[in-house]
Order: sequence, then structure tokens, then C-alpha cells
Amino acid sequence: MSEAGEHTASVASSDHEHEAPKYMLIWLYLFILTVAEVGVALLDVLPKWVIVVSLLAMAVWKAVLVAMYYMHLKFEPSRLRLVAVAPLPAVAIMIIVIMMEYVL
Amino acid sequence: MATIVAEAPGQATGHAEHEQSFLRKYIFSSDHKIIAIQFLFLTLFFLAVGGLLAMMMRYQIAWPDQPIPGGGILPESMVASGYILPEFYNALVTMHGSIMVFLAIMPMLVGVYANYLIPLQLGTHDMAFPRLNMYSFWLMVPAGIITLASFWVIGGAAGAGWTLYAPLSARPDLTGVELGQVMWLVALIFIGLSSILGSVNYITTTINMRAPGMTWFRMPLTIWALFITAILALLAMPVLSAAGIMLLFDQTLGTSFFLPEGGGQPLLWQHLFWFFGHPEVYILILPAMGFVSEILATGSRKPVFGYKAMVWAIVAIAFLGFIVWGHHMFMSGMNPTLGLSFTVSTLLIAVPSAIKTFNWMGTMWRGNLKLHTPMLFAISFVALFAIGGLSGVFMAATPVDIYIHDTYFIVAHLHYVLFGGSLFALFGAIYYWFPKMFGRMMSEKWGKVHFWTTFVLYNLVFFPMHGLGMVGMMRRIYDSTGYAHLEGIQDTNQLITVAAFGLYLTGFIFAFNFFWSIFKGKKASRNPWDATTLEWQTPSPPKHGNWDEVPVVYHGPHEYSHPDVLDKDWLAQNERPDVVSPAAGSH
Amino acid sequence: MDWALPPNYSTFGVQIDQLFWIIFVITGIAFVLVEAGLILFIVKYRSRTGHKAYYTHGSNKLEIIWTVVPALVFVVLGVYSAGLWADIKNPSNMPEGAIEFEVRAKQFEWNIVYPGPDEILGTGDDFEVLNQFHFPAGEPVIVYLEAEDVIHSFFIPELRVKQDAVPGMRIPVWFDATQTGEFEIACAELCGLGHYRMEAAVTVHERADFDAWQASRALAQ
Amino acid sequence: MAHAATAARPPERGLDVYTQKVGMWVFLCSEVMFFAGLIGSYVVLRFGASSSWAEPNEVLNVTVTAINTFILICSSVTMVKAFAAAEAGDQKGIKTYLLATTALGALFLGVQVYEYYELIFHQSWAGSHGFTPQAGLYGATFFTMTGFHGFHVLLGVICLGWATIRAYQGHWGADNTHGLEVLGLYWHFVDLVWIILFTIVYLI
Repeated sequence: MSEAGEHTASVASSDHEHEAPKYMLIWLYLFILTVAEVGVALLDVLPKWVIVVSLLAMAVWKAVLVAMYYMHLKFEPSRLRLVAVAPLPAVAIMIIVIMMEYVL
Repeated sequence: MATIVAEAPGQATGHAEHEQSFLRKYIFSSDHKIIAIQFLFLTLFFLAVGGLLAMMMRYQIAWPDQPIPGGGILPESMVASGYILPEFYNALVTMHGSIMVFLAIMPMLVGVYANYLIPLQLGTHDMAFPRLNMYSFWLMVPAGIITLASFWVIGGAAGAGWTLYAPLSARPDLTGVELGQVMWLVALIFIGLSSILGSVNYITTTINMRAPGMTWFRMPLTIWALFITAILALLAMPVLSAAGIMLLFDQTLGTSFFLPEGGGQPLLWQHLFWFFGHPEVYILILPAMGFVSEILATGSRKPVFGYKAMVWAIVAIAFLGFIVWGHHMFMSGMNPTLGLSFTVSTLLIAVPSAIKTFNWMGTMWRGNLKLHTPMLFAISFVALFAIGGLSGVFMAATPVDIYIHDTYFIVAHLHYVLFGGSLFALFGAIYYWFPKMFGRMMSEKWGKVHFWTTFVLYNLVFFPMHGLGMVGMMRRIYDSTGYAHLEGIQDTNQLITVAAFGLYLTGFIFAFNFFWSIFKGKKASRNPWDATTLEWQTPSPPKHGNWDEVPVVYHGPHEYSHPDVLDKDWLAQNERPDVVSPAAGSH
Repeated sequence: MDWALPPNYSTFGVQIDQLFWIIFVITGIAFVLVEAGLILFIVKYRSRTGHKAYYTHGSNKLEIIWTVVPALVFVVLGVYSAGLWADIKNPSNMPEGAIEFEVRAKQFEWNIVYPGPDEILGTGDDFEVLNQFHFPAGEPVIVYLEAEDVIHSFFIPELRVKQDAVPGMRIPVWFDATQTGEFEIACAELCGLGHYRMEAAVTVHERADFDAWQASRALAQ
Repeated sequence: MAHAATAARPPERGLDVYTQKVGMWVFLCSEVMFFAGLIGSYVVLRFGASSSWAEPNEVLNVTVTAINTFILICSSVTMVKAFAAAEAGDQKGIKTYLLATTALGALFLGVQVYEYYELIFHQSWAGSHGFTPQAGLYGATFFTMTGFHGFHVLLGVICLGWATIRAYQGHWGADNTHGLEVLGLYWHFVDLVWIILFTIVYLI
């Protein structure tokens, strides 16, 4: 228990095992997703809630791609990933609870 | 025994900075110890300023119908023909709170001690980012100057309370304060930036720069507390900055984020403010808890009782700290259903506080108590924090809060935690680490005089405030004599004021002792308290770079009175177990 | 100054005061335990030469006890508080058939809108009185709080009532005075220069007296 | 009680990552909270507190901003390419990609300035001329969020400019990649924030 952090040594500790060409592939994904987002929003044929949910999903997808590949989180030790996601619970709590003020 | 103060410039430290000009060495220094001492002087100054504002407030509350002595030296916009004006009183209320929280207590806990102790207690040469550390101090200076200057601009200093509730804080036409409110927000943004830079440093250093053997659960509780505090500040301060910027735009650009006329939401300000504000409350108490744990262990000559429980309690307090902010808003018009969940989380947070209190008592139990000044302050921290914690239960119980919210009961509660808690711990910490900082001891005799006068007068000032709250005296009122339900409380108010003046004067005993000891105090040895943590294994004061060779840690942080160690009652963290023998002790 | 809550004139005030004193007893016990313990330890374990402290890293049993006991006490307190809180503050629990008023707070006065003899707000016989709040005893009263400029807080100590009035919101507050009396509304939230003198008179009448008073005021409008 | 006394031990492992990178990630945590404060307020003001809100594409020029988004995404890929070039010791690649990143960042800012100009002087809002920060909550939240993002881009471009100059001095290389990686983290974060902002401000 005490030194739990010590033992969960991450496997991929060496920084950069990823190969460079992938960057362009991610760029292509990002480009396609952006086009898809603009298309969904501007065509405006789907029901409103479908549009909102799909747009948010695509935005999160893009954000995760950037964080994982461009910011190398995929290749970092898990403990650094923990640092990176640390504020997300606080963000969720803040926005959800303040929204409850109005929605409840 | 006289110490060998290694005056030879540290050659093995790898810092090629000994040939520095005075300016680089003492003013724009990036040495964490110098920065800590700079913070110490700055924050002691603001402590004195904040106290002075409180004295003026107390005079007004006690004798609203009499001119304040010496009021003539203040301009007519503050004190007209000897009487404190209501607008100046509001400025006093606001700036007393703001200065104490943001420019005195918080930077004293974090700026001084996180800076000083994290590298020393973890066994590293300096902070991870020394220059960033320097910026963090030099951002506080303009913040302080802007704050002080705001008293002298037209309209006076900010007057909407330290909580800056919109719309009052956003509309100059409703407060009569024009520039002061804006200046205070600008200062706040500087403070936020300073605090974020500091936190980045503290967190990175703690995570990544611990000495060999200094595992997470061998870190002194002070470090745990400061580390968790830094996380709180890192996640909470930016929210205040964001909210503060929106409020600033409301004031200056004509937006209406928080103004209902333009569709804005006054309650949104309160949510954002308290989302920051409650973690801030723990920023103001957790480091104090860390200092106290350490001083109590050293003074009791015993390991901290339930070290791991103490660590988890700190973590739990910090985590729960992010989900209890609504308890500041029970009467604000917040959705009552939301109030329910905040009640539960608030009562839950009392549990780790209880654990800590009982574990401190457990630390003292069957100890060998050395009642020196730091120890006296630490014990009284436990006594007074218990009162502040228990009075908090009244507010957490929402139905009771309906009555006591925004009364002097709250004032009593928050001062028991902030003054009886944080400041007592800070006094303890100053006495305790003074020898390490300045190489000399503070006078023990005057320390005790300071302690006893402070302790007695402090309780005379703040304990009766519980009673004022029960009677129903509202906070932040300029004159309470106009209310029928407040008849007959003026005697108490006058007693409090007289005691408060006395309390302020005890500060001079401290100041005298502090400055006298810097120059004339008894020379301190490396380890005057026979303490175990790493900073005591260096010369007093440690040289630039702290260590010739980084120490190796073999023990937990508070190994006192170990039965296998015969010649002394402590075991330094870096003492090799196989070397410790009856002849090895030297101090 | 007496160390006492002011006399209570409100129905739910009885429970609030009860809860206050229950917490007072619980925290009082904890207070005595902690402070007496500290004093005892200071006297008993004061440093003596040749004495060595007892070496221990803690006791799981003790720590579990002082985790679980406070947790249980707080859960019980929380559940009880939650019920009472919902009764007092939740709009869906507000009594039906109550007489309704509107209170508009602004710097630094309380504007009371009376429903008039028909006892319905928003009709032609409504009238406003500045800084004077009259209402009947012995029946529930609902006040709709509004604020025109900044946040104020509607506080009547004797009725154990407090609620912020927020600009842009209309917040209902209810209470039921048990007997007649004269008190004051105080403002409990810093609202500007005149915060300290933002008070209004409260008069609780018998029903008949209230009807008579309201009729006379309605005529005068 | 671990009494295993070994003579020389390496420092505690921490995160197995060099300190500057840890520091940047920790700093980015605070940036997340800053933007969460701004975006959260926007979400609450727009969706929570039932106020009237115009459809984004009636006011904003979504097409231009979509192109601008694409520019920022491109700058992210050139940034990461610059870092890869540094790791490979490819001096020419470092210079080219850094210069491209700086240029794309500056271009993004330029387009944003153009967008602001058009909105403030040529767009109409609620019957009056000009969509400004004073144009209700919509204008206030729009300019605050995009403005602070733009400010972050500006800081990034300044740092990138500095890094580019250093690149021409031969500063970066296979043995000196940390600075580029840390700067890259900041730059990708700014991109990431824009991805979120673009979606919730311009599209939803």
C-alpha cells in the first residue's frame, strides 16, 4: 500500500517509441473530423440533440487525439498521465454542480 | 556545542553563483531560502497592516458615537471630523479580510514555508524552477503596492467585502467605490499568477526531486500538507482568476456576466468564487496542520500518531474541499435541493478533521513534552482549532445556519480557524524554524511572554463573538446600536475592542523579539530542537545549494525515542541504521 | 450580553433552537474532551529528566474508533438537518393557503407589497408601505423576496428567518408567527454604505387587528 | 520499517520524466481550470439560465473560423514535426518546421483579428450596428473566451519566434530537444482548447 506508486512502474518509460509518420495520419483524422463537424453543424438536418451530442463527441475525440499523440501522452508513464487528467474531475464537478443550480 | 557554520562557499553544489552582486544575491535572488525570507518580511508587514485595519474597525464597532483618536491624520474621505465614514468602514472590512487572506496568511504559509522547507526537507539543492520562484515573489510585490495604493485613490479602497459579491462589487454607482474595486481585482490577478507559478514549482519539486530513499510515505507531514495545498491552489486559483477577469470586464467594459439587467447571474459569481474559496480555506489551514504535526512530534519526542491516517486525512480534506463550496451559499437563494447535498459533504469533511485532532492528542499521549515556545503555539493550535472546528458544525447543520449565517458567530468561527488555527501555527513555525533561517535562536523568555499574552487576549477577543452571534449581531455592520434586538451588547463589544488593542500590542513583543534575535539572538546549533527531518542536518543557516552531497534517507520522518537508539531520543532521517551506535550521537 | 438566542416567535424556530442546543451539547462534550485531554497531557507528560517517551506509531483500533464515532454522529445530524431544512426552505413544502406578501429590497430600504383586502398579490387593491411589515399571527405567511440593485438579506432574528434577496430572482420564504409582537427586519448581507441602517419595523397582529390595519391602509392609498 | 541500508541510491524516481516536462504538465492543469472557469460560465449562462441566444452561424462567420481551425491544426502538426526533426538531429527540418509553425500561429492570429474587425464594425446585432463585448451575454462570453485563447496563442507565437531564432543559431538538436518538447506541449494545449472552443462557441 505504502509504496504503491513505486511498483506500478510504467512499461513504456523510454520516451519516444512512436514512429514519425503517424503524425500525418493524426493530422488527417483531425482534418476529417473538423470537416465532419462543420458539415453536421451547417447542414442542420439532424435533430438538435443528435447534432449537439455528435459535435461534442467529435470535439472530445479530436482533443484526445491531440493529447495522446501530439502531446505524447500515449507514450508517457502512467503516472504522468495521472497528472494530466488530474484537473478533469474538478472541471466536471464545477460545471455539473453549477448547472444543477438551474436544471434541478 | 558550537556549530561549524560552513562559511566556505559550497563548491560541490554545482551552482556557480557565489560571486554574485548584492542585488542578485539578496534582492533578485533565485535561492529558495532567500525568497522564503523575502516572503517572510513582506507578509509580516501585511500582517501588521491588516491588523491595523482591524483595530480601526473594532474602535468603530465599540464606540460608534465617538471620534477615533488620531483619526485626524487620515484624509477627509476616510475619517470626517474624527468619525470613521461608513464607506471607509466598508473598505476596512473588505481590505482587512483581503489583505489577511491573500497577502498575509496565504503567502506566509506557502510563500515562506513551502519555499523554505520543500527543498530542505526533501533533500534537494533548490526548487525545480528557481527563476520561476523568484518571479512568484516579485509578482506579489506589485500586488501589495496596488492594494495599498487603492486606499488613496478617489472613492477609496474596495468596499464590497472580500467575497466581492456581484452586483455590489461590479457597479461603482452602488458602492461609491470607483477605482479601488478595479485595483483590488488587478492585485488579485497578480496574486493568482504568483500563486500558480509557486504551486507549479512546489508540485514539480515534490514529485520529481526527492532525495534517494525519500519515498512518498517518508515525507514529513509538512511536505505532505504543502504538496496537497499546492495542488489545491493550482486547481482553485485559476478559477478565481477567470471569474475575477469577468468581474473586471463587468466593472470596466460594460459587460454583464454577473449583472441581472444584462441577463447575467449574480449567483454564478458566488458559485465560482466559492469553488475557489473553499479550497482556499484549506489552503489556509492544511500547511498549518503540517507544521503542527511536526512541532508536536518534536516537542513530544514521539513519532506522529497514525502518520498514514494523517496523510489520508489531508488528502480527504483536499478532495472534499472541492465539493463543499455550496455551504457558504445556503442562504444565497441557491437551489434548496442542492443545499442538501452540500450539507452531507460538509458534515463528512468534519471526519478527517476529527481524525487529525485526535491523532495530535495521540502524539502527545505518553510523550516527554518539552514545552518550548513553538510547542506551546502548536498545542494551542490544537485547542483553538478544535473550537473552530466544532463551531463549524453549527453552520453545517443548515437549519441552524439559517439563524447564524452572516452573524458574528461566523466571524468567531473563521477567526478561530484562521487566527487561532493558521496564525498560531505560523507563530509556532516562525519560532521553530527561525534558527535554521537566521542561524540564531529567538528569545525563549520573550517568546513565552508573547505566547501567553496572545493566547489570553486572543480568547478574550474572539470567544465572546460566539455570544454576539447568538444574540443575532450581523457581520460587517458599521453601527449596531440602532437595532432593538442588539441592545445591551455594547459592553461586550467594548471589552472585545480593548482586548483586541492588547492583542495588537502583543504583536510588538513578537516583532521586537524577531528583529532583536536576527542580530543579537543566541547562536543556533545545527539542530537545536533535536529534530529528525533533513533540514536540521545542515548548518544553520544552510548555504546556497543546501547540500554538498544529497543526503540518503533511511527512516520515516519522525523517529523519536526509538527503543533501539540508546544515547539520544531521535534518529535523523539520513542516519544510516548500521552506523547508529551508542557513541554516534553528536549534537 | 446574554449568551442566549433571542426569544423565538416562530413555529419552526422551536426545532431550529432545539437543533442548536443539541449540537451545543454534542460539540460541548467534544470540546471538554479535547481541552481537558490537552491539559491533562501537558501536566502528566511534561518532560522529566531521564524519562523517555513511549515509542508508538499509532493504534489502528483507536483511529478507527475516532473515525467511526464522529462519522456516525455527523450522519445522524445530517439526516435530521436535511429533513428540517427541506421543510423550511423547499418551495414544494411551503404551506398552502398562506397569506402572501412581496418584499422588494433596495439600497437601503424594504418595500413591502401588501395583497390588500382580497389577499391576492397582483390585483388592484395591492398597496406598498415602506419599511413597515405587518402581518397576522397564527397562520402561515409567504414572502416573495426581490431585490432591485444588489444582494440584500432578509433577516428577522425572532422568527429565525433569513434569506438573501437576489436581483433577478424571486425567492419565496415562509414562516408562521406563534404570537403577536414587534421586531425588526435587518439586512444581513453587506449591501453598501447604508447596510448598517437598512432596517424595517415588523408588527405581528392578531388576525382581526391585521384586517383592520390593512383595510385602513388600503383606503388611504 | 525498512532498514535496508545500501550505500548509494539513485534519487527517487518521481515520474520518470524530466522536470521541465512535469512542470509544464502541472502548469497546463492550472490552464485547464482557467479555461474551465470561462467555458463553464459560458455553458451556465447560455444553457442553464434560459436566456435568449442567437444561433452562432447567424452572427459568426463559421466558414472563416473553420479554415482558421484548420490552420491551427496544421501548426500543431508542424510543431510536432519540428520536435521529431530535433530528435533525429535534422537541422534543416527543425528550422523549416519551426518557421512554419510560427507563421501558421501568426496567420491564425491575423485571421482572428480580421474576424474581430468584421464583427465589431460590419456585423449587426439585435438591430444595432456592431457585435461587440457589450452585445449582451453572447458578445461578452464570445470575446472573453476567444480573446483569452488568442492571448495564449500570442504568447505561444512569441515563444515560437524565439525558438525559431534559436534554431537558426543551431541551438536545438538530438541532444537538446527538451525545450522544443515543452514548448510543443503548450502549443498543442492551445490547439486543444481551440478544438473545444470552436465546437461549443461556433458550432453548437
